[in-house]
Order: sequence, then structure tokens, then C-alpha cells
Amino acid sequence: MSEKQQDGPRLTFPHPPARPGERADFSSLDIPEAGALDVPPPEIDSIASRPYANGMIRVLNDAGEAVGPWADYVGQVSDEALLDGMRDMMRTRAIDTRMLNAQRQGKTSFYLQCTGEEAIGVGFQRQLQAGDMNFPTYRQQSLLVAAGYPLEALMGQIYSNDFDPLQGRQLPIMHSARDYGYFSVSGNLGTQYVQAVGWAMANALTRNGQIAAGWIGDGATASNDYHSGLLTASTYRPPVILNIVNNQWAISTYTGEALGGARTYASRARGYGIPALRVDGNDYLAVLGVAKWAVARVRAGHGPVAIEWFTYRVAAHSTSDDPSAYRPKDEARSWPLGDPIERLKTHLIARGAWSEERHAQTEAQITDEVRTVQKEVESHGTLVDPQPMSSASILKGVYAEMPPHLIRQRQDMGV
Amino acid sequence: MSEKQQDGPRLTFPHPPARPGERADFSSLDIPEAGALDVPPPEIDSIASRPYANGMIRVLNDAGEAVGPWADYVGQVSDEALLDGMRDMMRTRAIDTRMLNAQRQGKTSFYLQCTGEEAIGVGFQRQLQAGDMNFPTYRQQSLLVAAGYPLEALMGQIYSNDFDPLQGRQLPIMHSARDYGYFSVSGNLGTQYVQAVGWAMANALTRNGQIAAGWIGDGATASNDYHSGLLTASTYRPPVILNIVNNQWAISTYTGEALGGARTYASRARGYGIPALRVDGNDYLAVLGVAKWAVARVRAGHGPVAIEWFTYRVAAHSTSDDPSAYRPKDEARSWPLGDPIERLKTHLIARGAWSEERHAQTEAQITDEVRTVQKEVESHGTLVDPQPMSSASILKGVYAEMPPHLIRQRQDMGV
Amino acid sequence: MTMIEALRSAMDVMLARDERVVIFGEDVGYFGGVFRCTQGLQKKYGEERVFDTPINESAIAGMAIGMAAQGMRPCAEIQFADYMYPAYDQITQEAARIRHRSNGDFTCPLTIRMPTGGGIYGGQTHSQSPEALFTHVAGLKVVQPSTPYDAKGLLIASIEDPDPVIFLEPKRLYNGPFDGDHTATSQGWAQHPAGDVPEEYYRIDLGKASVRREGAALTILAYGTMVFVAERAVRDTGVDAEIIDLRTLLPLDLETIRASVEKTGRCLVLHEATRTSGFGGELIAEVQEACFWHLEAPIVRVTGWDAPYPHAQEWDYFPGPKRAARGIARVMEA
Amino acid sequence: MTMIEALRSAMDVMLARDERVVIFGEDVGYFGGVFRCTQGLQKKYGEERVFDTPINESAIAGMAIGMAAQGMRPCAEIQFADYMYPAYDQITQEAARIRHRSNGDFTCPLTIRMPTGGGIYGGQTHSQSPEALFTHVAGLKVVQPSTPYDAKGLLIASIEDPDPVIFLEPKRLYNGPFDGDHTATSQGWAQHPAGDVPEEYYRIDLGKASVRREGAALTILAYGTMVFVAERAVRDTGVDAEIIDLRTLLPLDLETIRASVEKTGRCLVLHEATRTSGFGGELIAEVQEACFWHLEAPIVRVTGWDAPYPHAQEWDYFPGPKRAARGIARVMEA
Ligand SMILES: Cc1ncc(C[n+]2csc(CCOP(=O)(O)OP(=O)(O)O)c2C)c(N)n1
Ligand SMILES: Cc1ncc(C[n+]2csc(CCOP(=O)(O)OP(=O)(O)O)c2C)c(N)n1
Ligand SMILES: [Mg+2]
Ligand SMILES: [Mg+2]
Repeated sequence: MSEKQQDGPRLTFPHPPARPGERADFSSLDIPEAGALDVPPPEIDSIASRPYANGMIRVLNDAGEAVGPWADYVGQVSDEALLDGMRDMMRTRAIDTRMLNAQRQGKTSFYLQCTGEEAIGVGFQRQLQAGDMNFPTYRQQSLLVAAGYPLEALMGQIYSNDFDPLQGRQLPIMHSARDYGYFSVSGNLGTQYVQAVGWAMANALTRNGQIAAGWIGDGATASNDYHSGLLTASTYRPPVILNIVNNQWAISTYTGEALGGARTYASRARGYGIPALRVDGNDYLAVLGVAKWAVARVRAGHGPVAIEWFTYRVAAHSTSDDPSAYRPKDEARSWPLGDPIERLKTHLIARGAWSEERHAQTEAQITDEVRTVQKEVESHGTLVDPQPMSSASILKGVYAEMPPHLIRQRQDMGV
Repeated sequence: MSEKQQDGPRLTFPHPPARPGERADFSSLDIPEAGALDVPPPEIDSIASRPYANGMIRVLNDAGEAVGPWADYVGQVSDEALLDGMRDMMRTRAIDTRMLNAQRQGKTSFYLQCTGEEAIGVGFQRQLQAGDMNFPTYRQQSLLVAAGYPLEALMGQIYSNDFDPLQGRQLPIMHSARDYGYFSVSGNLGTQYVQAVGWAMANALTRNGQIAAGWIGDGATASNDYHSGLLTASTYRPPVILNIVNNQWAISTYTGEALGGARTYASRARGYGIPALRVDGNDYLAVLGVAKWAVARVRAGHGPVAIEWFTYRVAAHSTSDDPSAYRPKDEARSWPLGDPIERLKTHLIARGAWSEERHAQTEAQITDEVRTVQKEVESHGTLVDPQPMSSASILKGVYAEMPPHLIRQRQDMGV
Repeated sequence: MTMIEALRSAMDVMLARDERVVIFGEDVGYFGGVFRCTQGLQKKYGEERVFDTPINESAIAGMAIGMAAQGMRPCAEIQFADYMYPAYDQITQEAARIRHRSNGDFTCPLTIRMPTGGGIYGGQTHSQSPEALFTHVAGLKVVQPSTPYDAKGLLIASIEDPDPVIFLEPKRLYNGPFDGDHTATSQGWAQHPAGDVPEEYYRIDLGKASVRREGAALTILAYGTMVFVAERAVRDTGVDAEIIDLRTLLPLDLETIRASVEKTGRCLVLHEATRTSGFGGELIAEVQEACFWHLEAPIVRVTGWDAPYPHAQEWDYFPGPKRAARGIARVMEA
Repeated sequence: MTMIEALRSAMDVMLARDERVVIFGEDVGYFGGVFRCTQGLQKKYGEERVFDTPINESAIAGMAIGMAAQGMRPCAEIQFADYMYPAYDQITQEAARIRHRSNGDFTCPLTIRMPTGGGIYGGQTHSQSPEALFTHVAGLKVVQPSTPYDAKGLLIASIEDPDPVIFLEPKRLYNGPFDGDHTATSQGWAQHPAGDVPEEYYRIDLGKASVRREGAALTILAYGTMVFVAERAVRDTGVDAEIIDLRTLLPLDLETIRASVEKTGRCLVLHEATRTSGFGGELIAEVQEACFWHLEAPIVRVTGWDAPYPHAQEWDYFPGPKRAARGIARVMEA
């Protein structure tokens, strides 16, 4: 080992564009013009999807105008429908803010925001039908909000109190809401990607007309189940949309670590023989359009599709994380694709359907609404002021029927 | 579940071109002309490797002539060197034949041939240097033969007798031969692909100038570790060649099951940002050329490369298998890329360096040589006539030093 | 029927009875599985009910979980238990937990079959007995039959079970009983009463052990191939042992075990898996706690050695009737 | 030092002493790990010695195996033991077997660190104790320290060990001892004698338990966090127990255990992992076999319940001093 050669192979180690103390730097990102890409036919194959996988579908330009073929494809979305989306994004952000605060006050053990990524879930959910199922990660609460999930249940889960449909069993943010198309979230990254494929296979086998959507973070695309998911989707071609939320970070790890030498996550999916698109995830209209297209393709039986949503994780990874230790403080502000709420606001104002005043008003309203529910939910117990839950409930639901050894353990509990 | 829709998504199930009772049919295979592709620069990246990943590098044409840029790249290989390769291929085949027979006679429990795939290992091994390490599957015995591994050890392993360097611990064909660049074969598919990457990382970190080569079958590319291997190779770029032996079958399962909608295995690797080539694996000169190129690239520090060797599994999967149950009997004969030994023979004869007579003579010689060693090795015990091995040896080598509980178990054995 | 035929019959019956049942795994479809357990089923029920998969055990489990959660009853095959490890994450962290973590919002009624155990010269990657890796996992059920009759009834009950079941098939018993004497000519199931298997539907409830031999001198706990080894050792030693075939390892039929050990006062545990932290440890812990005051001797276990299953030393590794007899002697002497 | 600092110090010492040592894992490099165990090491030793990995635990293990076989001494981190399942195949089928199956042609000297256990409101995927899944695997060593002093000495010995070592870190003890009373204000390691950790190299041999308290009335077997729970329960009950901190679970220091149980005649086993097929079963099986004639009462285990670790009912799940005291009472009453 001692006679090291000076030339020859060395390992590469991916680095983010900037570290703390340096200036945020996204200059090397190649951000295509809004409106540059056309709308492929729904039955497109992976080979033909190349420009969409390497490029980026964008609708809103810097002036907030909806431009290009995808703007046409989205079609005449009413002001009201766009405002609904806006409100859901704002609601998601308000919930995130309040829950983050609650965690800081010790009222819950953990929280995790999706700041900057709200457009993706909100826009996507709007294109689904009842019966369709998302297999979300912990950062897709925007899907739930857009599905109209009662805030009481959503917050009850965070506080693990009697509003919690999961009876306190799961870590905050690991929701489960079948009726709202939200599969039980796993804390283990990746696992659910291939489950989404299995669910979609069941849809195809039973011809129920429903579709499934897998979700995964950029970092978690490194996991084995990402591969399993793409592979089985490629082999059986069930009605599934495989979403990749590339928010540039995986806790402290820059997205380059999982991307390696690949061009884009979408292009890696394309290697599996699955058509793939890359989309500006901070552009609500692009999300609406691409989700509409993908849902139509998949539901019609043209096979799976992969979508890389290009975005940025504005907040800390979770309440256990401190991003100032690994990235420049101003990086979020420098993100070239801006903020999804701001961009939709600009568009709506440009359209004449919105104003700064109405926006501020709505924000206040939503905060109020969220705060009211929060108060009510907190009155049923928080971590600083917990209301006892039966310890016997731990042993319930491990099996459909409680087997003898669990009955013995319950007796042992003395409850 | 009862109201099935008649249209909408259905699953696809990959099918082989023909099943037993049908005529073998490879008409849908697109086999490019020999000599069609040029030789890329060693530092090529994955994007530029597209034509090599989707095409097929071939040197020997139907007339047995070496043609095109890769023929030039291989350069003036002496007749003697080619004949060495020929003899190693013939030796491998002779060993396979004899060991298969031995298994039929009950002299060993299991065997597994590589018939039709001999060129790949023999040609590849010739381009490696001492210290380079293969991470083979159970079907790469040709690497060992070409490395000059003593036939006594090779056959001793098959008979699990005292010639067996592994003391009978491993299933036949799961060799281990560090000094011959052959990593201990695992029965679990895929696992060693990422280990090859780790080994190569150690090479780079210690600057020892050595390289590693991972091997995987087409079926096993579906495994998680295939993904782990490509991913980590893409991220750290260590000196590793990632070989995929596409022999069209995985036991009874057609290669389409693992390929899904992808174009080629090489193209899937390209999706990871690793340059990839597809090669006629039954063309000894193509193997020599591409292996030479890949070894040079990787050793020079230009990063990993993936190679899909296109070939056909002529024999049964193993002695536990009966391919007539799932593929046409004449499929091997219809394989459009022919037999590697025949093709090299034709080339050598065309070159004036060989003749049918000398070939037949050599074949007889090699059979004789193999038979002689076989006899000698068999005299040390076979499964029908085993020579007792100490049962205590089971507990040796579980750890470097035998811990107390294994000492107790050895006492319990009474040995 | 052989055990292979019995398993096939169970799947056949369930495919016919319940359209939610789907069968898949490596080489399982067209070919019918490397042990031929699913032979003919694809032809009979079509590719949508019985199909091949890519070689990715975690994908097999993951797909099964998704299908099960969406209301189907997947019965998947892992080609050898030795290859379940890539699926271990999906099985233990997902299948086993979905009902609990979602508070019943989603459930996971799936069965995963896998051939287990040695005795076929399979070497270390075709011989493993990983039952203890599943019995440690709350939310799973773990089954291992020892006869064709039980295999069919238990597999049907597993497929019908509302929770995930790991179904371990002792491959050395596929074609006939095996008492550990590898020098004897093998017997088929045709000669054995438990080879008499009805064509139609029947079930054997999970969680119930079966007393294979009544006896007063000691209790032998076994499952799978070791049940026949126990019978042989009892014949060889002439000790009046009670032999209990556990059949379901999780949940365990502790009542049947307790009643027996309270009667005999002595207990021997047999399994093929490696000793340390094997399921034998669990059995002993439960028996000594439940029956301490009745025990007249330490409980002994006879197991595989703590080493990978070696190819050539197969019969030194396999805990055959001689070692079982030594175990009986040790329990009886004390 | 805290346990985190002690672990970091062990890695620091080994990085300096042995150029074959490399450290990697998710968020381990630049950031220094989510628990900060590797903080500052990349800066000190460079990216070639300490680096980040993609989120793929089987790749982490697989790379480590390749490196170890090629002569390095990798020490990899799995971010939480709950995430080791994707690596389980590589660890158990590859790392544990390479020496044996190759008859020493290749070896696998690697260490895999992983934070384990509950008590931090981590819910079911940040609280697991999977030790029994490793102790069943021949070829592995399994270590779990309970103090900073032991953590450093054992980690150094693990990195130096010629075989693969699974190094389980009780995360609830990272910053201070914890006796299970979550209502008390937490104590740091500064107050505890075992927080006094030398900066330099020292090792604690694997395979040796430590008697944490001598006593005559019963023997308590524990490891990790449960050692402190045992101490607390003994204080609370006033029973004169001998407390043994196992430290290495595989290979087990049976001699120390046997000597103690022969003296006390009674034994209680504590662990946080789920009960069925947990490591407690193995301990009980060995103790009753080795010490049967000395036992005056059944051996009792106090463990986590057979359910996923629930978030809200953390303290109902955690086997704290009250449950341990009940266990002591049961053993003493009998
Ligand atoms: C199997 C597994 N390994 C590691 C972790 C720990 N972990 C939780 S989140 C995370 C980062 C995930 O990053 P990414 O996939 O990009 O999603 P994001 O948080 O950015 O939304 C890690 C490593 C885990 N939960 N599961
Ligand atoms: C993890 C794992 N799953 C399943 C198997 C069983 N098995 C052995 S070989 C084989 C087929 C492999 O096919 P392929 O990778 O194409 O290699 P080939 O045999 O064609 O050389 C299978 C499924 C295994 N050995 N390991
Ligand atoms: Mg991310
Ligand atoms: Mg193949």
C-alpha cells in the first residue's frame, strides 16, 4: 500500500456548487426557456422521450405568462381552479409553518416541511380521480391538502392525539389516508416505489380503471427499490406514474451523489425503457399540464411514465436538521426557478385575476383557519401535555386477530 | 372486482420468440454488420457511447474475415496467441463436457456449463494483468481456464475432494482463486457486482494500478445489486469494468423479462451515466478488441465502462435443468451469431494458420489431457466414492480464530 | 400426492375459488417453477393469474405488497429461502407493518412460499433455514409443513389469512419423507398415510401444532424435515417420546407444548438452522418459563452447526438421527 | 467524552494509525453524520478517507466488502439500524461467509456501525433493535457498548478485528446515561466515570462481558441502554443483583454468565427488541442448559412488546425500570 502511484485512477467525489461561507451558485444549471418543448403524443416511447427527459417542461416565463404548447395543453383552466390550487399551496405552507413552530415549542417530536415544493403535490393531486392512489414520501403533504383531507386528522397525526387516525403509532408526517388516495407512508426510503407498481398491477388485473403514483426523492433514487420499481414497471407496463422529486438535497448530501454521471434523473429512468419527462416543479401550470398528460396516458393504457420534478428544498430536511452546516444560507433565495406560490401569484395578477391585496388577505384568512383548527386539535393533547393513550393499543392491529402470545403480553402489561 | 372493464390498461408479459413445438425464430434480432462501428476514444462519456450501446461491435464477418476499425484496433495478434485462445476455449468446452458426464454418473452433485460463451471469458482474461480481479458468476469458468488455473484444482472443486482448495465447502463451480484473479463466487446472484466496485475503489484509493471486473447475467441485471453497482460506479468512477453476459435466458425465463422495455442492457447502463458498449460475444476477435480497449480506458483512469456481451446459452442452465420444457430444441443451432470456436476456427483457417485436421487433432489432445487429469483427480474421491473429509473442518474458518461456542460445537461433534 | 403436488393442488384450488389470488415468482409461470410446484397452472388460469418475474426478490415482495394492499391475494414464490434476503426489507419493514402502522387503513394479505432446508447437496446457498429471521418479526405468521396433507391445508389457510404469511417448504420432503438416513433408498409419499391428499378444498388452521407421536418420557419439538428425524431417532433409541410437529412457528401453539412438557418433564428441540439465536432458543425460553417446575432436566437443542451449510460435509452438518439420539440420551440421562 | 465523542475519537485514532481505514456512509462525510459521530474527520483526513455515499445501504455494505477483501479496513455507518435491512443480504450472505466459503482465500475485515434502540421518539423506523437478526448469523461478530469508555475501546477492537463486526450504538446513550426515567432531567456523560475517555489508542477485547454490579440474589443480563435500566431497577427494588453488561453478543461470554448464575441461581434477561425470537431467547437457552442444576426459578425476560415501536406510546413500549422491577420480583418470588 505504501508505493502509491501518482497517476492512474482516482475516485471522484460529487460536490455541491457551493458550501457554507461560499456564495450560492446555480450558474451551471441549464434552465431552458419556458414554452420550448412541445407536447408529445400520449403513447410516446422511451426513445422518443429523450428531449423531454433531458430538457425541462416549463410554462410560466419570467413575466408570469403561460407560454408554449404546454400552456395550450393545460387549456382554459378557470381563474377559480387556479385560485383553488393557490389556496392549497398557501394552506400547505401555513400548516408547515405552524407545525414547525409547534415542534419548536415541544408540542410534537418531529416535523418536516415541503417549502418550495408545494406546487408539485397540489397540481398533481388535482388531476387524479377518486380511487387513484399515491405512494408518497414524508414530503408530499401537499397531496393530502389538495385532496381535501381534514386538517383535524392531518394535525392530529402530528400531535399523536385522539384526532390521529393512526392512534399515535406513526412518527409525525407519516400519514395514511386511503380515502384520500394517500398510501401509508413508510419511514424507510424507497420501499413504496415498487409497491406502487404492484398496486397498479392489481388495477390492471382487475380492470378497475384506477391508476397509482409512486413518489421518491432524488436521494432515494439511489435505493434498491427505485430500481425494482422502474424495472417491474418496464416489464409489466401497469398504469403507474413514477414521480421523482429532485429538490437538490438529501439531508446534507448534494443531489450529485445519487445522480452520479447521469444527465438527469429522467434520463436514468429512460434507460429502463420508460418514457420520462423533466418538469419545472415550481411552475404550477407546468405541473398541472404534465400531470394531466401523464394521468391520461397511463389511464389509457399506454404504460408507465416517469417524471422528474425539478425543485429545491427550501427548508431544513426536518426539525432534526441544520442546513447552515452544509449549504450557503442564501441558496434557497438564489434558486433560479423561484418560489411556486410567488410565480403563480405573478401569473394570476398578470391575468387580472388576483392582486397583492387579495393575496395578503387570503394568506391571513388561511393562517387563521389553520390556527383555529390547530387550537382545537391541540386541546386534545400534545407532547408537552399528552392525553394518555391506552398502552394496550400498541398490541392491537399487529394482526387482524390477536394471537395468544400478544394476549399474554397484554396481560403482562396489566391493561 | 367483478365489473371488469374491457378496455384500459392491461399488463404486458414478455415472451420469447418461440416455445417448444414452435420453430426457433431469431428473425426479429437486429444483427449489425461486422466492422460497422468505429473505435471510440478511451475517455468517451456515456452520452457519446450511444451508438455502441445500441449497436453491436463485431469483427469477424460471415466469411471469417476480421474487418473494420476494431480489427485494426486489435492489431497484429500472432497466430500463436489466437491459437492459445482457441485452445483455452476448447479446453473449457472439454472440461464442461467431462464434468457434465461426471455429474450424470453421480460423481458430483451439480455442474453448470458455459457452452457457446467461451470466447467471452477467454478473450477478456487475456487482456488483464496480474493483480486484476474478476468478480465472476458461476458461468465464467473460461476466465479461470484462460488464467492458467491448474485443472487439478478446478476439477477438485467440482468433486469436493482433497484437490479442492475450498475443502468441499462450496457447491461445484463456485470457485475461488485469488492468485488467478477470480473472486470467490457467490450463489446469490448479483451481490458481487457492487463488491467489484468496492474492490476497484480500494484500487484507486491505494493507487495500486489494478482494475476490477464485475460479471452478471442478463437475468441477474434485475437484481438490486446490479443497480448498486452501476450507481456507485457512476458516482465514484473507480477503475472497474461492468460486464453483462446476455445469453438470452435466465433458467427458463426469457431475457425480455429483465430487459422490459429497454433497448439493450448496455443502454440501461448508459442511463446511469456510464459509457456502455454492446459486443458480439461469440466473436473472439471482438472480445479481444473490446476487452483491450476497456482495460486500457479503465486503467488509465477514465472511469468505469459497461459491456453487454451478446451471446446464447447453448446448454441447459445447469444439471438441474431441462430446457426442452421451455424453448425449442433447435434454438441453439439457429442462433445467428454462431459458435465462438467454429467462428475462430474459420478465421484461422482463412488466415492459413489452421486446418480442420489440426483442429480435430488438438481437440483429441485436449480431451486426452483433460481426461488424464480427471482420472487422477477422481482417484481422490467423488460423490459416489467419497473420501471422508473431517467434519471439524465445517467449523474452521468461520472466523479467523475459533470462538468458544464453536469450540463447544466441535467437542459436541466428537471430533 | 407428493408435497409438490399437494402445494400445487392448494394453489389450484385457490386460483379457482378466489379470483383475487395471483401466483408469481422466478420461473414460476411458463415453466412451472424449478421444483415444478406451479406446473400447469399458467396454462390452466392464464398469464394474468400465474406469471414469471424478473430476478429480483425485493421486487417480488414489493409487488405482492402493493397488490395485497389493493385487495388481491398474492401468493409469491422465492426460488430458494436462501434468496429471500433481498426481500427481507420489504417483508419485515413493510408487509409485516402496514396493518399496524396504518391502523388498519391498509392491510397485507399475502403469502410468500420458499423452499427451505438442506439434504439435497445444495451447498450454502440452497440449504438455508431462515425461520428465526421471520419469527422475530411482529406482524408475520410463519408456517412450515412436514407432510403433503398438512402442506395443502396450511397453504390454503395461509392464502386465506388476512395477514402476511411466510410459508417455508422443507424441500427435502418434496418427494418423500426423509428421516436423515441418506444411505437408505428414498421412499415416496405414496407409501405414507399423509400422502393421501384430497383434491378439493380443505384447510388446516394456522397456529395449531400436531402431536405426531404420543409418549411419556420426553417431548421433542420439531418441524419440517426434523419431524421425520425425530421419529427415526425415537425408533432407534426406543425412548417413549412425544413428538410435536409445530407446523406454525408464529404464532406458536404454546398450549400443546406446555401440556406435553408438563406431562413428560423433559424436552428436546430439533432444528436444521444454525444454533445460535435459532428458533430453538425461543422455544427453550418459552418452555422453561412455562414449565419450569415440571422440568427434570435441562432442555437440549440439536441443530445445524454455526457455519454455512457445507457442500461435501452435508451429512456431518445435517442434524440426523444419530445426533438426535445423542440429544435424547442427554435429556434422558440428566 | 460523550459516547459520540468517544466513537469519533476511536475513528480518529484508527484513521491516524492505519491508512487502510476508510469511513463512509450517508451524510457521514462533509456534514459528519446525522448524529455527528464523524464530524470533522473528513476535514482532517480528506475525502479519500471519509466520504459521503448515495442512499443505498446494500451498496454501502457491498462497497465495504469489496474494499475489505482487497485489504482495506472499512468502517461504514448505516444511518439508523432500522435502515440496515436493504444491506442484510450483503452482510449475512456475503460479509459473513467470504472467509469460510473461500477457505481463507478472501477475508472481510469490516465494521458496520449503526445507531440502535428507542427512547428518542423516533417511531418505528428510528428505534429498532435488530441484534438478534445478526447473532443468528455465523461469521459475524456483534457488539453493543453501553458507555463512552467501552464504545471507544470496542470500536477500535472492531476495526482491528479480522472479521466483519456489526457495531450497534444505543443512540439513547449517545449524550448521557439513561435509566428509563424519561421524566427526569437528562444527565450528561461528564458526570459519569465511564465518560472519562483517554484521547489515545486503547482496545477492549471483543467477547468479554463486564460485571457492572456484583450481587448475590440474581443475575441480570443486559446490554446497551438496558444496563442503566437494570441499575435503576436494582436501586429501586433494593435487590442485591449482579448486573452483567454483555458488550459483545456474538461471540458470547458464556463463562462470565455461567459463573454468575451458578452463584445467584436466578436470572433475568432484559432487552429492548421485540420478545419473540429476540436475543433473550438465546441467552435463556444457553443459561438453562449451562446452569440448569443451579437454577432456583424460571428465567424471565423483560423486553419490548411484539409490535412495531409506537411513536406516542414510547414509554409504554420501552421496557423501563418499572417493568424491569416487576421482572426482578417475578424471578425472586418464584
Ligand atoms: C432506507 C433508508 N435509509 C436512510 C434513511 C434516512 N433518511 C431519511 S430522509 C433521507 C434523505 C432523503 O433525501 P431525498 O430522497 O432527496 O428526499 P428529500 O428529503 O429531499 O425530500 C435519509 C438519508 C431512510 N429513511 N431510509
Ligand atoms: C438472489 C438469487 N435469486 C435467484 C437465484 C436462482 N437462480 C440461479 S441462476 C438463475 C438465473 C440467472 O440467469 P442469468 O443472470 O441470465 O445468468 P445465466 O444463468 O444465464 O448465466 C436464478 C434465477 C439465485 N441464485 N440468486
Ligand atoms: Mg431530495
Ligand atoms: Mg442469462
